[in-house]
Amino acid sequence: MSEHLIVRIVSKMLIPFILLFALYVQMHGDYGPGGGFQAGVIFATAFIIYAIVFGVKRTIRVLPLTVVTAMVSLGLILYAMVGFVSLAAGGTFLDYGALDSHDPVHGQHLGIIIIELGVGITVAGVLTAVFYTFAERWQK
Amino acid sequence: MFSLATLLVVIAMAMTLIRAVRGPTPYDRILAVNVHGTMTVLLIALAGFLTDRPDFLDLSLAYALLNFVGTLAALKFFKHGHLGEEQ
Amino acid sequence: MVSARTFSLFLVLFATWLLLSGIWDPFLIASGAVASLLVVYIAHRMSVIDGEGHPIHLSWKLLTYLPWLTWQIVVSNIAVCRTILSPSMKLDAGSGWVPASQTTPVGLVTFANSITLTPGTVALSVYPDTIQVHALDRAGIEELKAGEMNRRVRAMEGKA
Amino acid sequence: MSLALDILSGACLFVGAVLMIVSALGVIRLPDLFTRLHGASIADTGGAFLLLIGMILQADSFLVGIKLGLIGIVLFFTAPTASHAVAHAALIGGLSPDDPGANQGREEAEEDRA
Repeated sequence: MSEHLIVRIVSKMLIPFILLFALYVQMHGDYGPGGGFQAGVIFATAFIIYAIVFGVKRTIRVLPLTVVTAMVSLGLILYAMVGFVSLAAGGTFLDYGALDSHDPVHGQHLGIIIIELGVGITVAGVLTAVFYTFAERWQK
Repeated sequence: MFSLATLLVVIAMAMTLIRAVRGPTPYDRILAVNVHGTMTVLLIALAGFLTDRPDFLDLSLAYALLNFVGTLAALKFFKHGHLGEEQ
Repeated sequence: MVSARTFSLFLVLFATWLLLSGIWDPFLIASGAVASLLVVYIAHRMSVIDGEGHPIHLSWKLLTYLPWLTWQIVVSNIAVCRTILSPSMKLDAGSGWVPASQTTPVGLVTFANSITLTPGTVALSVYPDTIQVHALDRAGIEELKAGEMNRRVRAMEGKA
Repeated sequence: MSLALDILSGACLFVGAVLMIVSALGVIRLPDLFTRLHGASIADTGGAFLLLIGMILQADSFLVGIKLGLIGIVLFFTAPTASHAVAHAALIGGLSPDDPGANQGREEAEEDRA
């Protein structure tokens, strides 16, 4: 579809803003609707529209499979890490309050932000991987 | 006024579904769903005003972006039968 | 090497973040800057930052074009509504070719999208010097052939 | 002042919503795909923008107005692009833009096949 002039140019203009909107949803999870999962979906959407317009091969050059796999595990590691750090700091598993011994509220805030980031990274990675798999199945 | 406008938009959305069901070509269905999506964007925004929750505008913006991607994906799928590389 | 276009994209993205967020919290503003940088990096990898993806060269003339386009949209909205609501619905639909004198892809896209945005005419396919247009009323094609919209988009496109 | 604003925004909302109905009616009534596109573009332009203007006039904070404006900008770019993509795909797919009668036959054939 990259020979399709109008779709190509409008997608090129739109993609940075889709990415930015995804990150906005990610960071404002505690002020409005949104959070990690939704942000991950929107983030993956930017790569999906890129793949639809410019082809899957070029998308894989931008976001290689190794990076996608790393994203899937990195998110999970971030999530688990928060749990273990709070365990080490004397709380229970995922007890964010223990992250900051002086100010539990600040600890909770920090914990939620990191956990949502983990969810967002994993969801974005998984959805991109699912799309790659779907598109690749028709290559052969 | 917001409730009346919302009601009218919902009726309009129901009407576009008639075209989406009747077809007859895939392009008619995609067109109907695309219009339906545009109306959904406005419906979500109106619902936000109706319930006094401006947060809904974020959902509306997300839907406007996803509607575009969805239409293009559906078109490409109908054209090639898959979303992979063009031969 | 940071080009002016890349820097401008960063500024636009950061401004968009601030407008979306509306919360003047140092942490959120800092994360906005980081997010904009990340997006610029990904956009750079996708190579979408160029004259097509981030056209900063047609800035201010847009302001004179948009009101005119809005007026066209209002007029044609009324015309198409009248056609749809008329009980007999006598149509004179058909397609034709409209010359396009734009020289850049972005100018061509602006022209084609303006045609599509105006109810009653839809751009069917776009070639470097002509656009195939379908109109609900063939008079719409004649009007486009007269070239008022074409001229205005060409003027907005500037040099090159 | 506030009353005038209410009336103006109410009028915008009402006309916008009615235009949505007209557009849906056009999508149903018009005879073939290419003419239906024109019906659809009323919803994308008149309907959407009047509703957005009506809401902007009622917005109680600057932020809400900005977000409505952003929705308008996104629709301004994506709606004609999506319409054009559908039209172009239909043209490539073999529908004739000049002869609704031919499409009618073709559409019925496709309906039979389906």
